[in-house]
Amino acid sequence: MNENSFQEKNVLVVGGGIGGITAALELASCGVKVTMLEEGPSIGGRMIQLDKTFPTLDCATCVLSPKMVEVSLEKNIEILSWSKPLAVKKKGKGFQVTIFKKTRYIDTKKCTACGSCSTGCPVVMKSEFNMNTGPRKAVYIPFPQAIPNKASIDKREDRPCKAACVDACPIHTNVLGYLKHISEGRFKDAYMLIRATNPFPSVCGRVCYAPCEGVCNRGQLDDPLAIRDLKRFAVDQFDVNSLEIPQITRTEKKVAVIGAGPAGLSCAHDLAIEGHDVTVFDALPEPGGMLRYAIPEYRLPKEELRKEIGYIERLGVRIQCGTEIGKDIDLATIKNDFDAIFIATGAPKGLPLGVEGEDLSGVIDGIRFLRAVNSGEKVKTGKDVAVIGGGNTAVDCARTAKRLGSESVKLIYRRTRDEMPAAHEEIEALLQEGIEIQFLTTPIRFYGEGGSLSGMECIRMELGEPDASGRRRPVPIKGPGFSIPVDSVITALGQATQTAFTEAIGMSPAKNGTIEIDPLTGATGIEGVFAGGDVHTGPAYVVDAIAAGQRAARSITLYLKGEEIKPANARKAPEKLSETEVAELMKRYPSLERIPMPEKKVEERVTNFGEVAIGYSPEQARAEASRCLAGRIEGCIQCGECERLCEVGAIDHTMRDEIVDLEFDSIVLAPGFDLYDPTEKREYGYGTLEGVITGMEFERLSSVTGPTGGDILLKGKVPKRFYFIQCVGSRDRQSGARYCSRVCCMYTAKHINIILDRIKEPEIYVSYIDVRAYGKGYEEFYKTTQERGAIYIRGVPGEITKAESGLLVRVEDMLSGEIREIQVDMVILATGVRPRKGIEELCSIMSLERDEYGFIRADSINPSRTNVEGIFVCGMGCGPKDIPDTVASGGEAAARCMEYINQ
Amino acid sequence: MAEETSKKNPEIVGFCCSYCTFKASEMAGSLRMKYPEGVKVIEVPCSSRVDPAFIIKAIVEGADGVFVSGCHPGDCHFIKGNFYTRRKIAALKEMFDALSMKDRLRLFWVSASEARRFIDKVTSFYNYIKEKNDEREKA
Amino acid sequence: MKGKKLKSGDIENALNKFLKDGQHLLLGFKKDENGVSHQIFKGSLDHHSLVNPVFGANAALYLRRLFSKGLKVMLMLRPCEIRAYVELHKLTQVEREDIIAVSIDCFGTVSSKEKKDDVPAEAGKLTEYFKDKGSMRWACSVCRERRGVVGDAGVRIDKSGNFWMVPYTERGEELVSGMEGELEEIPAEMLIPESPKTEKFQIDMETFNKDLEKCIMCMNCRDMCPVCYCIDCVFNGDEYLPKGDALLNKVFRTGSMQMPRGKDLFHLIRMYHVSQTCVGCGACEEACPQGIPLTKYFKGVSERLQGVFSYMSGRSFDEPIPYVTFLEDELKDAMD
Amino acid sequence: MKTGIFICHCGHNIKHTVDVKKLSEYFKKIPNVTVSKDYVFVCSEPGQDMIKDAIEKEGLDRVIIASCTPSLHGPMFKDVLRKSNLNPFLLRRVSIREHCAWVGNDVEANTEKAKRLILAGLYSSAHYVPLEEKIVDVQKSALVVGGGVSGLSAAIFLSKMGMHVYLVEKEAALGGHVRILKDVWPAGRDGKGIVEEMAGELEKQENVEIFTSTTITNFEGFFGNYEATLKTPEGEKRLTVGGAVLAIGFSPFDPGIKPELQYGKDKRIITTLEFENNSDTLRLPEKPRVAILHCVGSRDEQIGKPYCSRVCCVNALRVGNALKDKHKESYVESFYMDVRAHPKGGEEFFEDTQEKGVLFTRANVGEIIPTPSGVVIRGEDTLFGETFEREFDLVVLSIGMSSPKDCKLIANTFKIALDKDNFFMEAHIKLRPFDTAVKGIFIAGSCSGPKDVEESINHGRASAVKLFGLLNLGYTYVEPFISYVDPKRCSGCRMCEHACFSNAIKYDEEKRVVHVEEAACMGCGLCNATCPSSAISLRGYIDPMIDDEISGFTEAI
Repeated sequence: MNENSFQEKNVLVVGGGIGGITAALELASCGVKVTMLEEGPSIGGRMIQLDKTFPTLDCATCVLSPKMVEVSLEKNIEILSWSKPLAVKKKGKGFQVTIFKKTRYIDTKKCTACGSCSTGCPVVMKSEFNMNTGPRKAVYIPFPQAIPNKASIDKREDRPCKAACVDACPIHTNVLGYLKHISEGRFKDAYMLIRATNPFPSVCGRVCYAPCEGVCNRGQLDDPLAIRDLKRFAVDQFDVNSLEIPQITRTEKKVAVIGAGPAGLSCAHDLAIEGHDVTVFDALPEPGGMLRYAIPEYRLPKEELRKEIGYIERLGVRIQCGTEIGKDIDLATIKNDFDAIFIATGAPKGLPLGVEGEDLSGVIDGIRFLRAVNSGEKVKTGKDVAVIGGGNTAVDCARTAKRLGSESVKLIYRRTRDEMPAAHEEIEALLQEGIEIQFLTTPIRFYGEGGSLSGMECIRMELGEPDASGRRRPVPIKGPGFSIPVDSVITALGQATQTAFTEAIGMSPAKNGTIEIDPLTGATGIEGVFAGGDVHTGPAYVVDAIAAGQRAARSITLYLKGEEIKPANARKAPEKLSETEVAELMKRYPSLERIPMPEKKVEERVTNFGEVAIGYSPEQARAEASRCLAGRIEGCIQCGECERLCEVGAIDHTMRDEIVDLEFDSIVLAPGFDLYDPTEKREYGYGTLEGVITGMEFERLSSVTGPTGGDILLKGKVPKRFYFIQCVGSRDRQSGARYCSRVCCMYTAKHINIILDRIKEPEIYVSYIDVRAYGKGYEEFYKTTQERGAIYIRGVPGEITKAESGLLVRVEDMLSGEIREIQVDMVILATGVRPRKGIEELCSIMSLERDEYGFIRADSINPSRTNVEGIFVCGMGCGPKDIPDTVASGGEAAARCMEYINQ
Repeated sequence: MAEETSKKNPEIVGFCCSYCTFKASEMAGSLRMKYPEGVKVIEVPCSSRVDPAFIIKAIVEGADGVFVSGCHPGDCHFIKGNFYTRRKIAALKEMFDALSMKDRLRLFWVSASEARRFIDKVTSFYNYIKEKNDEREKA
Repeated sequence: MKGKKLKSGDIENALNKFLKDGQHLLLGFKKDENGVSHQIFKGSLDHHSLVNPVFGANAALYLRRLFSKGLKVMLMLRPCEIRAYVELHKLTQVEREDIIAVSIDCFGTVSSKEKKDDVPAEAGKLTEYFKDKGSMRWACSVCRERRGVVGDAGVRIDKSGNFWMVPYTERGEELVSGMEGELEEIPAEMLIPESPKTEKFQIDMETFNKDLEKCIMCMNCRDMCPVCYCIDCVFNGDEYLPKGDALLNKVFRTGSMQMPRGKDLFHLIRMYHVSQTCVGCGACEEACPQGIPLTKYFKGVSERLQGVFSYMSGRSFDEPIPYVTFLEDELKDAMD
Repeated sequence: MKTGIFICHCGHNIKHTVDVKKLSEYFKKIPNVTVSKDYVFVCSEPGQDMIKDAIEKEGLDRVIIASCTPSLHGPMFKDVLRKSNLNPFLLRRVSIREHCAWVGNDVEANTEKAKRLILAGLYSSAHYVPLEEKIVDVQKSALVVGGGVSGLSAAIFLSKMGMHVYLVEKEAALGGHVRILKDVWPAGRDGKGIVEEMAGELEKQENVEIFTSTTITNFEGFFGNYEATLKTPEGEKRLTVGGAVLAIGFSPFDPGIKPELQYGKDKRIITTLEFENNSDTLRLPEKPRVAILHCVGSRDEQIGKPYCSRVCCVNALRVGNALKDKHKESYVESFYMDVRAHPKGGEEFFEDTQEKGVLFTRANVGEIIPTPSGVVIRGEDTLFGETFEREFDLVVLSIGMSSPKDCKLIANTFKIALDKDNFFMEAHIKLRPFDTAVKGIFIAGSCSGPKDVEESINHGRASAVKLFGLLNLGYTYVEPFISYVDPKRCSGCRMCEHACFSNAIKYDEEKRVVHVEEAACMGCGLCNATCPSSAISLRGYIDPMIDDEISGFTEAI
């Protein structure tokens, strides 16, 4: 066996269409090493976009995809996708080529083309593969048979903002993602995206303290986004009960969750999805914890909460209410019966004020008060009510009392407005509802006769040195107190945990009653026992509790798998924009005001417990959401959803474009072609009249991989009447092309046959000048097309206008001489061939001559030879060709190239 | 044999040529088109590889239906294979007809891009067989 | 169609002339006290008979892998035997060279199973015999071609009982030319008429299964079939019969089960294999110890399958067997 | 037997609708299954490692991967086996994604289906055997039939690439039809020059033998080692070649077939070719009136030439041009159906010709009546729908291309197919326009349908490079999925041989059995399905494999 003398030779093939593929395969079969440059994500060129091919009507995919696979398997061919030549230098007989490799931001070694990244991506773009007639995601695989079959991320520019919102959110909700969805009207997608990391969207959409808004980078320009209200909007568009249950593979592991508050339920939710068998215990008659019993109806309708919990139950979680641990069941027994435990009993106990007369009837602690109201008990408050405290609970109590019909409600707070921990907008609402706040005041005694309250004695305070919490400590002012007549007092000075029951399994809570855990994993000192939420932190926010629950769930799953319990990788802290960045962005994005959340009028709301916030209208929501800076850019917004979904960690946003220098002995060019853009032909109304499309668009429309899955549809209906116009942008001086494009006559005939095969009794007209069916079997194909009923009209239409039904085509039939007016549903323009965009650049870097139309110049006796020795051209690069001719010229180019490198 | 299977859902065995129909079935999958689970396909290089004996075996072993599918006549990757297939299957059909079970064998041409056609073909076949079986159930 | 009218003895003379050359053989029938049987004559005729009223086996069976080295063999057999020979030739199992196949008008036969001594071996009498008593084999009663019109030449009998020798091929003409008399147009009406068209065979699997209950897979049917020519039949191997470990496998997963029965497969697949070449002679049924009506199925099915390609087994040397050829533009309705 | 089954979740893709855990558990219990695992991404690096060390630790001899469709990741998994020193052909892929998880919603049903699919894979893989790519030696020599531009291009390329080339031309001189063209459009050079330049280039090569006035009497053998017999003026010559390029061109249409054209009866009626040859010797008046008829012998069903001859419109334009250049005052009228000036620059040429004053009339020519004063043409103008009658001094028939005279002969000699118009038939009209059903035999130029000069040159080299690719190593790999014969079983009935359309099966008169010419077999398996005793089998798809695959589905075993 003799040796292959060409192993050392390298040839560059530019273009991955059928021409390039043919050339590359021939060269490879001769033993040459081939590097194939493809500008796009996949080889296949124009041909793979076709539905069928003339005249045999066999499908393009059938005939081409085996070839593409051949290329990918051929050891002598290396495909460089997303690549193009930047510069070419003659080097001896060969060339040195500088190649630009656009990055995919995907580790192709890891990517398995499973496609989960695309499903989650919130950025919807136009699919080039479908001639922009259909959508694709920013991270995508252009079509199922793509070679290389790897995803790539379409990242055009860096995100203008720092996405501080996501970092600030304890559960890292994909804020920019769902804002993008909302701004483009994909409300359900928005909801699903929120749902992906949050089992209580409807809760957080209402009562979250929204740390995201605090850090929102847009806030540095004008106002922060109304992130919470937009979440609320998304939630309102979707009914949780219609949510379907994912496929869950059971693990047969049993987990007990103690406390059915946000922490406990979130944990249960995640564990259930992991397939564990979860039971939740709660002392109270209904699940939901503080969400259920502390937050008043007018802020969070109970129905919403029930739905969310309902879904968690549908996941298979058993919730056992009215069961107090330590009383009804002993924790030790639970520890025996279950494989793991999560303790999230929260901080259910109101703190006493610790002053005289607190035991008088008429004095009640806020938590108990709210619980009573939320449990629907008949609660009586007096005429004059004083609420002691400055937190959200206090505010809730006050507003609730007002709604219960008390004439005067006062808030008594020992510091000033600035130190009030309650949410700003809550305080606003409070004041609007006519509740007065008495600052720098503290009760020192409650008094009354017959055991029932009649008034309280207070003293004035002033602010002293800051305390541990950083707030200035109030100190009493010397001097006489004063008294306020009240007939009921509600104290809301904070809450405490109840953790005595944990001693049953030998846990020792801290002095303040909280449980010590590893904050990153939720692990307690005892194996298999985890805790989190208020029971660890003391009273805090819903979303923190959810986060705690999720952390624990993750750890518990690891624990049950017997793996090491390590925390999820930490996220960076929220970043601010620098001054210069802000200034820069101000220029790009003119200031837009935040759209306020519509609310009920005061007089309407104070009389009942109906929800106050009404919610955005779709228009308002889209407008507000589109203020998000991230959403303003083209392409990938780097929201990180794909990273979350990719299970092999193939996504890598740190990748960068590359520029490499390679040496080749010869170059074969197969740059392919573009199609004439008929917009300039006003008379045909392309782009203005609906139903006027180009041949290539029709090709996608009829292809099974196309936007309609192969159904020929116009506005969702099946068109019946078609008009084809040939020689659009060919044989036409004005459009700058005197030449004949050689394929339009036949692909029109092909389209006609496709229609005849798929649509019953269609009406088909064709305008032509000469029908150029020159190839093998073409003439016969053209004849059958006519016989099958297509009406060929010699003559070019004057204009196309809107008709009462569809479109009106005016054309002079040159054979009969008469002017005809024909009504159709769809007009297909057989657009001609144009040199590929960027061919000038290609030619200039290779100093190639081009002909008057811009095609690469080659002579007819040495068809693939260019003016540069060693550079050969094939396919449409040097002028219009049909597929067989392109294949032939591809082979010819390969042969010439072999001759050249063999000299 | 058939008697047993008639109680449960139909079992359809399909022979698909790897160049056209199997490709179509792949695409049907990647486009998430749905067809009954009872349909299972065997990949053969060319429909002409299908020995009628296979079909008889499948039927005798309890398949409720068998289909053979390849490239459209003239498009055969091996140039002429499917013309022979057409003859063989036509003959076998005649034999099945004589034994009154013609409707349990089908032959169709599906090219690689015709995922939808593939779905339509197998689904209608499946449903047809199902009807037949249910009728037999009643009787 | 032209042929030679034969006077009594002509055939014998001709054949004897043929046999004189020691290298020449004749495969035909011999009639003696124990009845008629297949016989290979060398040198000269002896008790030769043109008619064999009893069917035991198809003589073509003996021709398989017969590649006559330089010697001439003449076949003087029933049409069904000659047709089987023609098929075997297409299958390269017999050499065409040096074989002269002569088919003789057939009056139908009696099954060897119910062989009776009173069966006459004379052309004329047989017709009578079948008319009043004697039962004709079912296969013969529905025979597609009982006229001696296949092969190189044929022996025909006209209404008035005269024998005719009719050539169909060059080889046949050669033979006939060596005989007395002049070629003349043969009468349109002959004693054995063209067989009436039998109606399309139609049956159902229930009956099929019932009929085959008795089958014991002795495979005699296959062994005696003249066109079942394979040296090593697939059913000799275990290809189509249940395999041990596979069987255990199944039991492992699905518990106790009835042993799969190979016979449905055996008969159906054999039915397909011989579908284009079966001449419907009924040798299989003759061979079946269980008396299963195999002819019904094999003849019935094969006639239908041959019909699909308007092919008839053994009709001509030049028709290729349908499965090894095709027309680009045919069988439009085969596709569903 | 030790089989390892690896079931892929493909992230959620499969896991979502198939209970993969249940499957892997199920198969643990099946006899002959040594390993049964499920994994999130079997194709990922850790997935591959899992397979590797299962093979090494457990000594697997079969690997079944139930995941995406075989055409995906196929080569990669094969490599995994190779790396673990297990023959890659002992790998079985089962598609439970495209053919199960993605096409059904019901988890239970899908899981059952997946189970059956994997079972089928398990059973059929039991019959797998290690396979190797075969290497077959081939002659590094080629036969090129036809000395036209196609043939010449092919010969030049092959010889330059160091192959031994035999060029056979039935005429005395090389160059085919191009040789007689006055000026070849669009090159603007005379044909003689072009072909002689090419012939010269060819003759420079030392490894070339050119046989003119020679025909081919016999061609047999199989790919890589064909035996050709030539009838040369010096007598018979036998050669061995690896393959052949057939470029026998076309025959000009003979207008005599259409008597109404009066061709041959009147010397004022000539063909484009004749015009080319003796345009100077033509005696024409000062202001000649010339008619040019398009589509003579093309697009004409009555005479069985329904196809378009692709070049005659341009030829007609050339005639028109030539006349206008020679006789400014001439009246030249072209009668056409469609003007198919499709080649590069053709349209411009058409426009320029019109500008030069050549009239183009879309017409059906009815009759041609030679009269002393001139040739009268009667016909109907199909644009204005009126009949006309005009007198001309010269009528030029733009004749089409017909299939080469000896196409049938050559087709039989090389055992290749003809299309309905008696041109050679390509394996695939689009992607394999040079291949034939017979390996190593390629067709180029107008013999597979009308072509112009440029296209013919393209074809010449393009087909030659394909042949070169097959032969240049002196050996070729034959992939293992081809047929083989078990001589003990073969009854020598030759059914397979008759059926095989790539002539890969040969009959041995002595042993009376057939054998497979491995280099020629394409691996379709038709023979296997045709043989009643399965004496011939297609490697990788032998009967037991498929039989047991069926049984896996039907659960009969």
